[in-house]
Amino acid sequence: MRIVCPFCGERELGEFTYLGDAKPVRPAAGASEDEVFDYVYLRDNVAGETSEHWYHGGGCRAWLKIARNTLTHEISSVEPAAGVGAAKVGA
Amino acid sequence: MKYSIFSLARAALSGHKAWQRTWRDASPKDHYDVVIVGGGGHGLATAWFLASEYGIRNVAVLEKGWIGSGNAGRNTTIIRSNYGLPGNTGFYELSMKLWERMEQDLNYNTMVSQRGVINLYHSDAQRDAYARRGNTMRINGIDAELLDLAAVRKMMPFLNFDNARFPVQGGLLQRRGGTARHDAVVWGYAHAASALGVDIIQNCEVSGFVRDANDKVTGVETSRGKIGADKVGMAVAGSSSRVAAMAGLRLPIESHVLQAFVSEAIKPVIPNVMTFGAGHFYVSQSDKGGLVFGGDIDGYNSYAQRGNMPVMEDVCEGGMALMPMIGRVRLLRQWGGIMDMSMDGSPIIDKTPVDGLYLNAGWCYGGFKATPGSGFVFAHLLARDEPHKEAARFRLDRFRRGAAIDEKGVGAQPNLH
Amino acid sequence: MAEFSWVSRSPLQHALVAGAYGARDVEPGVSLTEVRNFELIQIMARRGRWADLASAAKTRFGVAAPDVPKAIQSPDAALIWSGPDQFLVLSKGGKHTFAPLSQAFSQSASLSDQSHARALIGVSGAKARTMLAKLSSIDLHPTVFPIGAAAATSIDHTSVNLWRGNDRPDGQAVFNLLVFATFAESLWHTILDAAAEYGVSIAYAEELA
Amino acid sequence: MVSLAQTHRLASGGLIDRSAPLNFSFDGKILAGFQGDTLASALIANGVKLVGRSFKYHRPRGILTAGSEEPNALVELRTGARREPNTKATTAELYDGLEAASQNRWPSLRHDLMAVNQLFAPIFVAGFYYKTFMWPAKFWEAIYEPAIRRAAGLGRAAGVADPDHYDKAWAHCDVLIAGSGPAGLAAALAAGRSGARVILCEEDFALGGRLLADGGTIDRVPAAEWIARTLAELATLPDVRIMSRTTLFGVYDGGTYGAIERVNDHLPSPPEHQVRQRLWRIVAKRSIVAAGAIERPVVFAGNDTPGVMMASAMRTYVERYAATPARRVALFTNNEDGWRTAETALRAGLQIAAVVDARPEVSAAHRALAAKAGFPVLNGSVVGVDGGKDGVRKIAVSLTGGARAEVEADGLAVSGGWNPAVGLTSYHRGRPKWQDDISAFVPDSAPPGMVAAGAANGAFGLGACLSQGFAAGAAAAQSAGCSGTAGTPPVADDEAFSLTPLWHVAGKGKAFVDHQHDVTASDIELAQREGFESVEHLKRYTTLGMATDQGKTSNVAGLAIMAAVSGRSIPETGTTIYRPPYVPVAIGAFAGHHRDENFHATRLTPSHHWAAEQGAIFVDTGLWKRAQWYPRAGEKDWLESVTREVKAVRSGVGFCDVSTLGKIDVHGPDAGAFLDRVYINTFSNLAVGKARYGLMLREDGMVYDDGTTSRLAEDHYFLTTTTAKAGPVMQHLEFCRQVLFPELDVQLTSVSDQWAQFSVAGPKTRDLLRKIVDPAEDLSNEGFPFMGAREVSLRGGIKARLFRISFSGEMAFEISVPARYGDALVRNLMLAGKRFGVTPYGTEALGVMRIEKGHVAGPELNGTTTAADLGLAKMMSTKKDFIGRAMAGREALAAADRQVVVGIKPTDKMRRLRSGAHVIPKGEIPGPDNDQGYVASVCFSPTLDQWIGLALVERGRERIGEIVHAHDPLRGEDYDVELCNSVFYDPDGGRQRG
Repeated sequence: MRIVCPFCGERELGEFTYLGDAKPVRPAAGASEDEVFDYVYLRDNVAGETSEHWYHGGGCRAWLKIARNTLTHEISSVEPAAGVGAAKVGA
Repeated sequence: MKYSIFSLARAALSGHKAWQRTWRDASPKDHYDVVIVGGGGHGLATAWFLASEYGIRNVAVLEKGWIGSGNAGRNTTIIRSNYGLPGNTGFYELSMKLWERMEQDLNYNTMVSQRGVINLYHSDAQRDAYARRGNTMRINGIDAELLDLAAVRKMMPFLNFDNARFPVQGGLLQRRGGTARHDAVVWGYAHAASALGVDIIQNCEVSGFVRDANDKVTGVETSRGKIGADKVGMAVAGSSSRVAAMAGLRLPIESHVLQAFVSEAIKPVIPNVMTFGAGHFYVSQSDKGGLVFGGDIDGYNSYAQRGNMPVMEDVCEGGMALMPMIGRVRLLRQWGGIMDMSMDGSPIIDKTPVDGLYLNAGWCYGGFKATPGSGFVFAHLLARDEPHKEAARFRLDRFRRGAAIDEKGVGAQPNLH
Repeated sequence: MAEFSWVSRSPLQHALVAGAYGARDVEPGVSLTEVRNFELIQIMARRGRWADLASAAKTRFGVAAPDVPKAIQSPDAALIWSGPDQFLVLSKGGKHTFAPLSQAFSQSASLSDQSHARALIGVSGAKARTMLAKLSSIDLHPTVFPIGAAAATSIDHTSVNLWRGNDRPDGQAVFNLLVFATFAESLWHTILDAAAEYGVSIAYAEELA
Repeated sequence: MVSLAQTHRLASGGLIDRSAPLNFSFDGKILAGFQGDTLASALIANGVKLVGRSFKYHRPRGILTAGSEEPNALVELRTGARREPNTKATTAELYDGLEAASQNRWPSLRHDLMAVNQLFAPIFVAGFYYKTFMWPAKFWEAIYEPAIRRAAGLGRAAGVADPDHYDKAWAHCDVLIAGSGPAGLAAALAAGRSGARVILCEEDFALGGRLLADGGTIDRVPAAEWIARTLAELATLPDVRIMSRTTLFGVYDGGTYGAIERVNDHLPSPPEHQVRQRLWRIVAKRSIVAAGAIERPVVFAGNDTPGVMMASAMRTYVERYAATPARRVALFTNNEDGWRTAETALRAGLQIAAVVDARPEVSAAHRALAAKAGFPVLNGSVVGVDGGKDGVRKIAVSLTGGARAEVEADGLAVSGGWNPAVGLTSYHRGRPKWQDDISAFVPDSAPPGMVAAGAANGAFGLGACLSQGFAAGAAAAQSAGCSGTAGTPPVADDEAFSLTPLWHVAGKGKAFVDHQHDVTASDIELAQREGFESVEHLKRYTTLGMATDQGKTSNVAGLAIMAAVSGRSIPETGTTIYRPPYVPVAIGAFAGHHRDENFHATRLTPSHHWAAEQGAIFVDTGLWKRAQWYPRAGEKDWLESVTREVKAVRSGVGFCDVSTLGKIDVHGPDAGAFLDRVYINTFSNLAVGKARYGLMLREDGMVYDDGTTSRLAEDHYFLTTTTAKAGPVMQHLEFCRQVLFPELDVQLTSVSDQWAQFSVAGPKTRDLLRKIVDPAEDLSNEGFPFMGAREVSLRGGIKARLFRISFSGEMAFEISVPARYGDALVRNLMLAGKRFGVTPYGTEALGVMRIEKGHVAGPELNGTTTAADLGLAKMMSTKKDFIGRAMAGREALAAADRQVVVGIKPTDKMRRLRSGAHVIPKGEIPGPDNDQGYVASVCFSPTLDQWIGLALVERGRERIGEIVHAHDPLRGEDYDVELCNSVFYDPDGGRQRG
């Protein structure tokens, strides 16, 4: 697999680490145990197009949100996580 | 026809024209007491135990392709019961005991070979962790031995003892562990279950669940029509989330790709099953002579049934680091299976919140060794509506309760289990 | 009371043996040069402060701060992109040490001194690309990785910063590698193994290439 | 050099170098060949027919093919540690001194006693073993299986470490081409002229593919000349790279391809500093599979007799190697192409016994050829072969209409048509599609970016190969973004190709489908009868196509026979899934450099070389080498050294390199708020100049990591992690920063390698440090209290950071200096501490002191313990959200009977403890129901003069003082231990605060 890092360009799979489904959002402070349980444990586990967190740890150390097809491994989009490039926020 | 050397010799006289189908080619009936979705090892074993142990013979096993086409026929054929945590230890030993009588139970030679499984250790910390685990095994009546370096060297003189990055220090040995011929397990259960009246229906893909007014599952929609059932059991490793979603369920499972490899056949060099403790590599040698080996999952969600080169290289690096004698042995085939990785690395065998629907899932990459045990306890659950005592911790609500069975201690991240 | 001497020791001091290595019957195809005793400061822009940082950098270095994978040469430093919102300042001879740079960027960035965290190796020679192809998954073809191109990448599963410096006078490309200090000796041996078949000449230098 | 007669070598011709004669040996017999031979061609030139024995029946086998599809002619190549089993003689390049031996026979190839298996052949049908060997149960491992294992397998591996080296490399291109036949070369021309970066891989050592044997006319010149011209032109293109001896074996995601280059396999051993083979990872924008096609056999009785050979292979041996597999050749074909072998044989002056053509019509031209040359053309099929280990003697033919004929011949060339090499195009689980006019599967749904061209795409004519290859090359270059012009394509005429499908000729005797695995046509029928109807079941039940040739000659024939038996069409029957690698690849090549000491990288601490000078024993901790202890002369074992080190620290002063801890700069205005969210305790209220112990959880509520974090400035914290978790924690914190809390203004940088950090511990620590620290610095308890952290100046002018923290429980500081001064620091500590008896200590002493002090470490932080289990529940803030907070409250994690950390000591003070023992209530028989915990960490405590430990025990903290049983059946030990407070040493902490 090759991933086009939005910062580094196309790189090989070995530079990246997979975390998992990017759809679940961490509940806000004070959320119920049930909500957090859902976030931590339950997965859609989609066979097809899915959105995932990957880490370019072997490169620029950016966390990325990647749309990828789990049936074909084809990647349709790669974008930085919300907090990457924060230096240009509001600029 | 009963299988034996005598029937084989008799058949030879007539040019083997007398042999019949190993299992009946059944067409679906309108209704069964139990429908098992999934014609892999677990599904077929469940059917056989339902018929043989619980007297429930009006059973169908539905398989979307050909039986054994999933992980049952893609694994590295290892059997063992060397687990360390309550829940796993007893269950896998139950399974091991069933392996030990399988061939006689089924009248089918599944080549269960108790050649020993050794987990090598390379540090004091690893030794201590294995000591803890081995003692758990012994306390549960399971055989385990902690070998020191000299004993390992004697048993496997071909390992790299002299210039290894992480020298072997010893190993945890379970002599009763070993291998079995994976396809034969599928065919053996199919053969035996079919003989007891179980319908094995291939090319029959489940597309939905039939629900009654109370939302109870009363059957399945399939590519071969609607099939009614009092109870439906899911044993669809690699498709657990997809099938569960048809019933509106989300599971604590992610599906990952695990690669496996086999080398060209060579004369026997590896006597047992070995796990490298300083890298991702485990190996045994098949009776045919191929080195059957594997390592870690690729690490990303996948239903593609194929992996990528980094893991392939990682596995071979582990192999070469452990035993540089395999350098000139050639890798012959590489393939991938879909592993339903649960959030704690241990399986789920339980009723689901949907009445009439039962779940057997989340085997990670340990499903093969569990085959008979899984079938046994799942049959128990389906027959009695309560978990078998050796599966009592494999409940679906354990994640919510905080009662995870996490052998690796890595938490709710499936690709680390 | 005797004063203590504080001799700086490169992480490659033990492993690096200047001279020839590997195949001897050929003109050395790879030349390896370790540069010792440099200053290396990591500068990470704070939230919303890239513009401030860029302007402070312009003031300080006379060149633009890199915000794409490039190494930008100022008269007395190299600014090497190291990730989104961040770059490394590589210099010699105390021109850009941690304290004054901290002052210069106090409003716009967080700084970490990495001077001792890395070893710096220059790779050149007719077989440099061929040898690096064994270590790096990056495409180093001249059209893809021209002078000034930089990459945050990995060698042997270890993070490195790799950039292309100015060509040698003989026209040979020069690739610079910043490797982690604690991995340096191990990586050095890996590089030597990869290069041995081409013949290697090894040296160290006090000056940046 | 001894001149040896090559009885089956033509006097002239071929692409061998007659000026470079070579000697080699087969089964000990010295034979001769030439540079440019393969082992197979040289064996043929020497008249050798019997080369191997089959897997199951040990039938004598010869050479069937001339390529990597060879199922029969497998040898053990080389000797000793370099012995390579199962090497295909058909691809092994001959070199001077080559040694090869036949395999899977005993005692010799000619007299193989294992051939007795043939007597049992009626029983040894497909799957026979599933039906027997079940009783008595114990006999399987003891008797049956060992016998089966010994009989199975093929060649013998060396059994000792591979002495050769391998490496791996990356390559990048626009257009990757597999195969250097007409299609591949044309593709390279078009792509290269268009300006593309091109890589062409050819598994052979010579370029040209089938042109090397079959010749032809291209652009009105002979093929050989066209090849030379083409290569010359390609050499002028700057970015065209031709890699011979390189097989493209797999295709992976994102246009990544695997290739194996046999760099030095054509030499007895690799030259110094060179590798044997190199694994290539090739990244290509587009790829063209021009890998040709494989001629397929016809299955008939006796088709495995040595001397039966694929027709195209026979041409290859005659034309390319000037070696004659037979002197009187019979040809059996069902297609036009097969006839070329007759033409070749005639040209080479061989006799043609007969051509057996299964088609209803034979062209007038061929009839004229037969008439002119004087051999019969028989309409019909071969039904039997009379012969044995010395080769073919006679063949039996069933003529159309039912009559039979016999033909005397010493060789039989067979052509059943051609199968495109669809492997590479099918590795992404795409299934090839059936093409009726050639009766073969052709590529379909290839991986993204890949196309097939030429014979690999079902285009068998030379003209079609060239035009398809050229068009594919031009198109690939275009779609890869190259804008140059491809110029004029090479042209040639197409030969006629007419074929009547023929898979299996019924007859008496074994007819082999998969030669190597001894799978016969009747095995396939049996599998069908027993319900193994899916092709995948067929493969698994009979082992069809699973041998080292990966079914290249057998798969399609097998499923065609199956289709016939089941009454389905071939496309309905379908193919099995194609699996990489395309050819078997040495495992060593996949490992490359990463073996032995280079398996993984090694990390060295700043004091490593100093410690080595001291004779330290090192231990592997992750990738690190750490000093475990420093033995001194006269010490009899590690325990004595470690005990000395501990005592020295507790009574004087010692130091230990702790640089391996992960170190992270946490910068920014929101650094404190950030840490509050990742630690269970609060850091935003930590004063500048202070350190605090912190505990992190995973989101599931379990303890993740711990460490000390100091506040060095208002907006700068210096965070430390455990050695083991340095990398994962950095990744986790970046996740928190970039994904979970993007609103925070915080920056993270690993500074693990920037700082050399040493723990200096013991009552004389201050005395020592005062020697080395600038006298102006106040190190008194008031001036630098416990948990203080700040920068200080050292004598001699450098700056250091001091942290007054203690893992040992002693008065201690951690001192850190920029890493290049680490070596100097350790030497200066020795100098400064000389008069105080300063003692370097290793990780063992460190571990002893932390157990004495009751600090938890790796064995307790094992990923399944909660803060409460570790006795750290009070650290959990109730005033803020933090990672893991919600899940930590779940019922099972709050259960009263959880196993918690507690101290243990043996009731017998002389008794040694061992980690991994289990805790059972005293007086009870151990069992799953009373297994209450386990011993996690133990040490001999010099301070208490006995072994002590930390254990995780159910309700442990409520049971202090209880005597329990330590049960260790693995090591045959059982003894009583007392549960006690986990802090064995200085429980109120006076020493570390002093």
